Amino acid sequence: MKIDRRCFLSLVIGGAVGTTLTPVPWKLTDDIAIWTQNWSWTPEPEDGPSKFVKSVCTQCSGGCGIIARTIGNRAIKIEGQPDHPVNNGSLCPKAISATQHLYGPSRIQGPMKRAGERGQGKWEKISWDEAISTVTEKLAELRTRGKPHSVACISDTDRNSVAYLLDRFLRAYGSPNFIRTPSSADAQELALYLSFGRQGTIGYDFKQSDFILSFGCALMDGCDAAGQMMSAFGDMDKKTRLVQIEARLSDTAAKASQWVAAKPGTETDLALGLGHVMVRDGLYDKAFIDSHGFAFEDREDEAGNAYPGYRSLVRDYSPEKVAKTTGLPEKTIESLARAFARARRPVAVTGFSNPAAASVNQALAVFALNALAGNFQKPGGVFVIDEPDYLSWTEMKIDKTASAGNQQARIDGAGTKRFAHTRYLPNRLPEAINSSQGDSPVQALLVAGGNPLYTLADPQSAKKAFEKIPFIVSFSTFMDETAEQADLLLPHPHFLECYQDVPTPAGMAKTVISLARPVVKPVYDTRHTGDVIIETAKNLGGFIENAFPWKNHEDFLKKTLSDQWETLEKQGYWTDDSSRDNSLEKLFRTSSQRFEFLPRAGFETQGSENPKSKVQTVSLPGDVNELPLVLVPYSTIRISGGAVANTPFMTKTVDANVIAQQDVFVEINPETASEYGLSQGDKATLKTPAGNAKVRVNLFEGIMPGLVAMPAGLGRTGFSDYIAGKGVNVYGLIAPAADPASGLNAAWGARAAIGKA
Amino acid sequence: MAQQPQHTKTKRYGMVIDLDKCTGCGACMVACYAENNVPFRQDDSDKMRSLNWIRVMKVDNGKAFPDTEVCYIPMPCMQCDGQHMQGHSPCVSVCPAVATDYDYPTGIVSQIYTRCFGCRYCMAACPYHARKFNWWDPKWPADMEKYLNPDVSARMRGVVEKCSFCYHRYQKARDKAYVEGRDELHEDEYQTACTQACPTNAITFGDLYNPEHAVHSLSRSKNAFRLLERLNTNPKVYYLSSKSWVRRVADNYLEGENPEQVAKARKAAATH
Amino acid sequence: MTTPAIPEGVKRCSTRQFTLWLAVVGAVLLWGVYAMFLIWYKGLNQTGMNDAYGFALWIWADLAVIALGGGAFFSGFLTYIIGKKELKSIINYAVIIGFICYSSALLILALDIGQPLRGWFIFWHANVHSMLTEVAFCLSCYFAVLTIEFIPLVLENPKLDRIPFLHHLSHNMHEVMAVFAATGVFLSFFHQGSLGGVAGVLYGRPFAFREGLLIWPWTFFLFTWSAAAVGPCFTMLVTWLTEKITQKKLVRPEAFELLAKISGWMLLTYMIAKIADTWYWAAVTAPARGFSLMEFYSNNPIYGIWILIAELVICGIVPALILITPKWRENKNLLVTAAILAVLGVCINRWVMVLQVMAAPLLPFQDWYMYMPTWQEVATTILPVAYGAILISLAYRYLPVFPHEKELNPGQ
Amino acid sequence: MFPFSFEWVWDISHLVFMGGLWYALSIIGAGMTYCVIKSLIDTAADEPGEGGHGHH
Repeated sequence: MKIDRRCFLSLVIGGAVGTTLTPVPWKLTDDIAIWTQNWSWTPEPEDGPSKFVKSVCTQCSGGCGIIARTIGNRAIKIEGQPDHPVNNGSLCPKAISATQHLYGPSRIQGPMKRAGERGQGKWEKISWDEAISTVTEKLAELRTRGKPHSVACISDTDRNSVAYLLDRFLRAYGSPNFIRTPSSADAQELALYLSFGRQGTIGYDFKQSDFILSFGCALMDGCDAAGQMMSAFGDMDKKTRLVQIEARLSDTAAKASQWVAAKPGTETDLALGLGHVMVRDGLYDKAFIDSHGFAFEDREDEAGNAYPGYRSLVRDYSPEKVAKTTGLPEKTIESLARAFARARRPVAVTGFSNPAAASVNQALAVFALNALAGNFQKPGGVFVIDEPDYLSWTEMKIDKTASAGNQQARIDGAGTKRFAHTRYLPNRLPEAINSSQGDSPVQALLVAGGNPLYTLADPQSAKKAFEKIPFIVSFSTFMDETAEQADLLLPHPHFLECYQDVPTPAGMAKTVISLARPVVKPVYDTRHTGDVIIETAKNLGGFIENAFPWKNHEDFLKKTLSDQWETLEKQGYWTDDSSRDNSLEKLFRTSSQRFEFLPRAGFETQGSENPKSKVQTVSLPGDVNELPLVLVPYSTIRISGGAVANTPFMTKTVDANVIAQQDVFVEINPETASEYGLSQGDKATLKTPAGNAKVRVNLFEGIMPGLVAMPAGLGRTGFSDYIAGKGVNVYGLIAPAADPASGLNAAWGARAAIGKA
Repeated sequence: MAQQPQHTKTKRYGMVIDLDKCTGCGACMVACYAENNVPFRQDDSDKMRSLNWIRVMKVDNGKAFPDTEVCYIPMPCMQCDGQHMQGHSPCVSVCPAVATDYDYPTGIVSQIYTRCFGCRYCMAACPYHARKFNWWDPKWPADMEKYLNPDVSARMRGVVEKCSFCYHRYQKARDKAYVEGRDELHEDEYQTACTQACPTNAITFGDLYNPEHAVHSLSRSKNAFRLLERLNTNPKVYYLSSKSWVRRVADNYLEGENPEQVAKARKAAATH
Repeated sequence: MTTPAIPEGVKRCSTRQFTLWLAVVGAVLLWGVYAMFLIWYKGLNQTGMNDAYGFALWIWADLAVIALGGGAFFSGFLTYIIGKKELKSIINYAVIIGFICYSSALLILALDIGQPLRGWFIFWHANVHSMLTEVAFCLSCYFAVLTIEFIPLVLENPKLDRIPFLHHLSHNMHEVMAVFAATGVFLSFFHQGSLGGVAGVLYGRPFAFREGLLIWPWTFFLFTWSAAAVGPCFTMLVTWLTEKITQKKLVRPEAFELLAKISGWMLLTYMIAKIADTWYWAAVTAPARGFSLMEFYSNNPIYGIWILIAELVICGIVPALILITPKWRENKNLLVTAAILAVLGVCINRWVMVLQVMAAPLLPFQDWYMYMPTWQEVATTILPVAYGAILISLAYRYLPVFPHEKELNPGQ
Repeated sequence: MFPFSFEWVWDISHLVFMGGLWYALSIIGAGMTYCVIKSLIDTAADEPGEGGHGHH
């Protein structure tokens, strides 16, 4: 049969009609729809019985109790631990999204050594044996060359077991250079030491206080005490007053009963001004000052030198004068002072903000307000928590090389005559290295916790300094900015994979030790930094080996926490509720055995100069005409400003007028914006003495005219593409300025100019 | 649409959010992402294409410095009861394929992802923008698939999703109660992930019909209101605020209208 | 077999010229097809739509082509049911235009849904309360009717007509066409209406929401009415354009005259109803929800209140008046102007009822939502135009579309 | 669409809506079936005569 067009046509049409009448097309249609419902690239998580493990979040120093939900060996979700004394179930977004970091692309998946140039991002996988022997060899070599003190170690804490092991290791090895990364705790701890004579943290009984006067604290804007504070705020009744002193309407200010918009950098003046009113009107706890106060009145020392007291100091801070400095109405200052004085359980709070914003002087001025209110060791008041005492092992024997090394001056200058009471001056480290002739004073740097190349005040010069260090080891869990510049990566497990003790977080009014526990088995080939230190010590042999008689970190921790271990294993935390002494008798360990309004120890640091009745405040460098605005960093709880960057979830919560694509927005008052011809969303160039940045503009009525506010925590290069490259690091735009009293960085902002790009 | 319930007592699960307590921290959003396997993207800054079952809106009173005030308004799916309180919620009535439904026993508006074919009519119908479309295939980089919650299925590209009041938690609680031979759930047995995560306890969740549940009295308090009440969507998410300007931005008012009076008139009309 | 493919007695351009024309339009078509596959392969992220604009350019295009395709059902109604013989001259073309419009609408719908492979769920799991379900059912059924109305014409191609079965089929289908046409009118009435209902029932969207009769909001009736009024205008417009391009008279003037007259009166009555509806909405419906009329238009950064004036007056009342006035509509230029305005008016109406509904903020702290279509959306929206041009060219060349062409062009 | 799918409820709205739909589908179906069958018969009737290609 000839197949012609007609035949072909009828064949096709007939075939089509015929097929439609069979179930085939219908079945196929159904199958295709079912296929779209089961796409293989849409994951189907495995089910199983859920377990809930109590632990603690260690992503910042806040120490919030968590409960991790697991299924098999998978960590599913982090929730707050309702009975935990720190946070009572409250968590910040970072803690809740911790599983994203656990399984995320920013993890370092095993030990590696650098394969290309520094910072090039080329790595070669190595074994743990090779990794540890590389470290051992390097350290042994420096020791044989008699340079153990050229080894420095940077950590984000000096309080937990890893920090203790590191410090012990350095001392046994022969280096005084244990350095803690900068944080807002630095000035607080120093001020605490100066006025109370105690090493520890200051705690506020937020829950019971009826008047919280916060000097710019980012209480609910992502400071490390956010868990505590949000939990307390949740329980607060409407009668409790929260007063926020800040130039920007932060979330804390927005929730406060009163927002006091003082100019930034004038908090110390305001605290002294409030003190002025209280002293002038006699609104202070005379009994407390009589029995426990020192330098409230003018005094003379044994040699007959006269020193002014607090009363004289604040005389100069009349509301009229302070009104000018702070830009607040006199009335506000007067009424604020009175309201504070009249509250039954007031606390004045400082710290808890960007690392530099609270100088030692500010802390001392705020402590003085608490002293005037006589609220120490009282419910709703201020408490002093000592450094953890559980980490006290017998002194070890060290060899001559070690003791010679230990006697060398610290590279960062802390503890020298000039900064006698400052323990760590991380921000001076880059300068010390950059200004040295010839070899870097640091020959080997161990970075265990913290992310100095991001958190140091001047990241550019820190990076330059790091380039001069021949050997950098990073113990980071994540490919952070510091790990990127390291030679050797010895990744520490994620906190959901290992044991870690967490001592009392700053702000807590009682001692709380928490224990992070392995919620899941390690996902990657990581090793606990504590284990690595112990193993390295063993490899080095001799006295160093003998100083570490423990099998590993877990063994060390169990033995260290022997009494508390069981409680910690069971409920995840331990408190001293029953055993604490709240009397004032033994509270003050200054040489006067009293609370020192104007600490003697503090004045000694300033040499022979007789402190005038004027407190030094940090002024910003730069020409006012050229740089008419002021750039201030701000914290937000949705952007992690610290060592560990945002999880993708956190960034997802950030509004489009804070980050859009890769751009960060700076907040400007509409009035200021119109002066510079800027409107909402405009691209602009921000200029400060430290550098330039491309930003976009968000007009916000809630910020003081003349200011430019930028969120901290952006401008990262490390971690993963989910955060790297977004925005700029605001601290890169603010040149550090040393607090004359302590040497700590106290640059709370920078002069700036902004123009349309 | 489903039929009226027969055996169990009808519940009306709802939420009361105290805006005076909300600090805008975003914990509710993150807890929701984690609980409900909400995907994320490298650039999630296009908020109109970013998957969120609960969004926290930042609103200000429009006054100049330093009289500015800011309020955060968390917006989950409002689980509307619809006009005449009969489950005729704006979205359910328009879905052509019954991919979203009003569950009469709980009052929860469901979404069946495998049924939805992505016409987005429900999104057009929802005045709260509570419904979100999967513009992309979800992607969990590195080992992130490991944290996915098996109680909630991952969604594929091309379908609409929204807050379910953590319905899977309700199912679990109900199953547990059933095994234990109970008819009723305790208030704390079924709580949404956002309620549980809110660090300041600004969110309260429970059965609005049950006088023993906190939401019952909270939703009837003087400061309680709902968003866009005048549209007659009858949301089950209530808000509390002591500030009158907040109340005013929660709905639309003509010049000269006063939110309290409008609310009073509405209530009077409803009782007749 | 030397039967010519071109109908007997009419003159058509050379094959070369025709191929060239097809190539040009085909290129545009291919561009659209490429965009179409991109969208199917990569998903709707290829568009400019977002969660505020669940409906956007495509749905507008959909509503607009269906309104314009309304010429088919209304002419069919007039021809087969009312028995207006004058329209025989144009009914074939009206059907072809309708067929193009409806097939395009279906194609766009297949693009617009996020899971096209599950599109049939709308039938299988139908929610009868949804206006969209009604749209889908009536749309696909009516498309079947249009196809049935189109088939006999296709079968009249000289080559096909030689096949006895097809010849008979064509004849038999002609015989019962009135039944099909009546069903089509019934279906059209509902789907045109339910397309209006799609927006009108959105009681969460005060800009779109309208009260109504039983389950049908007023927009239901307004959409049907406006489609009936403007559909014939579009048919006339395309016919006029075809006449201009082919430089021939194709349709008897009586057909034009009658369609214009009916269209005019329909449009005028529609405008009266539409204005009444707008007034009631602005005075009663919206204020009850806290919105004043100007609020909907003053926060609008692009067109403000002008879009309302353009829709109601410039593209509504004006063309209606032109078309009902015999003297004016006899003037071909004025007639065409009126048709263009009316077509624009209905397009604006559909635009407003889709895009402005999405854009208008609901909470006082929200802003007007913005949307910008991507090239993929634009290309796929132009695709039906190219496809329509090709289909019309083929139909005109190979099918006896205009029964009076020979008589009107005796010289050729 | 069919009474056996679980969304189906025997209520007035389903009956009216689906009634309308099936009514329309039946007319279309029946109409087309009629045309096809009639044409087949007509064609068969033509066969013996052969060459019946003429127009009516």
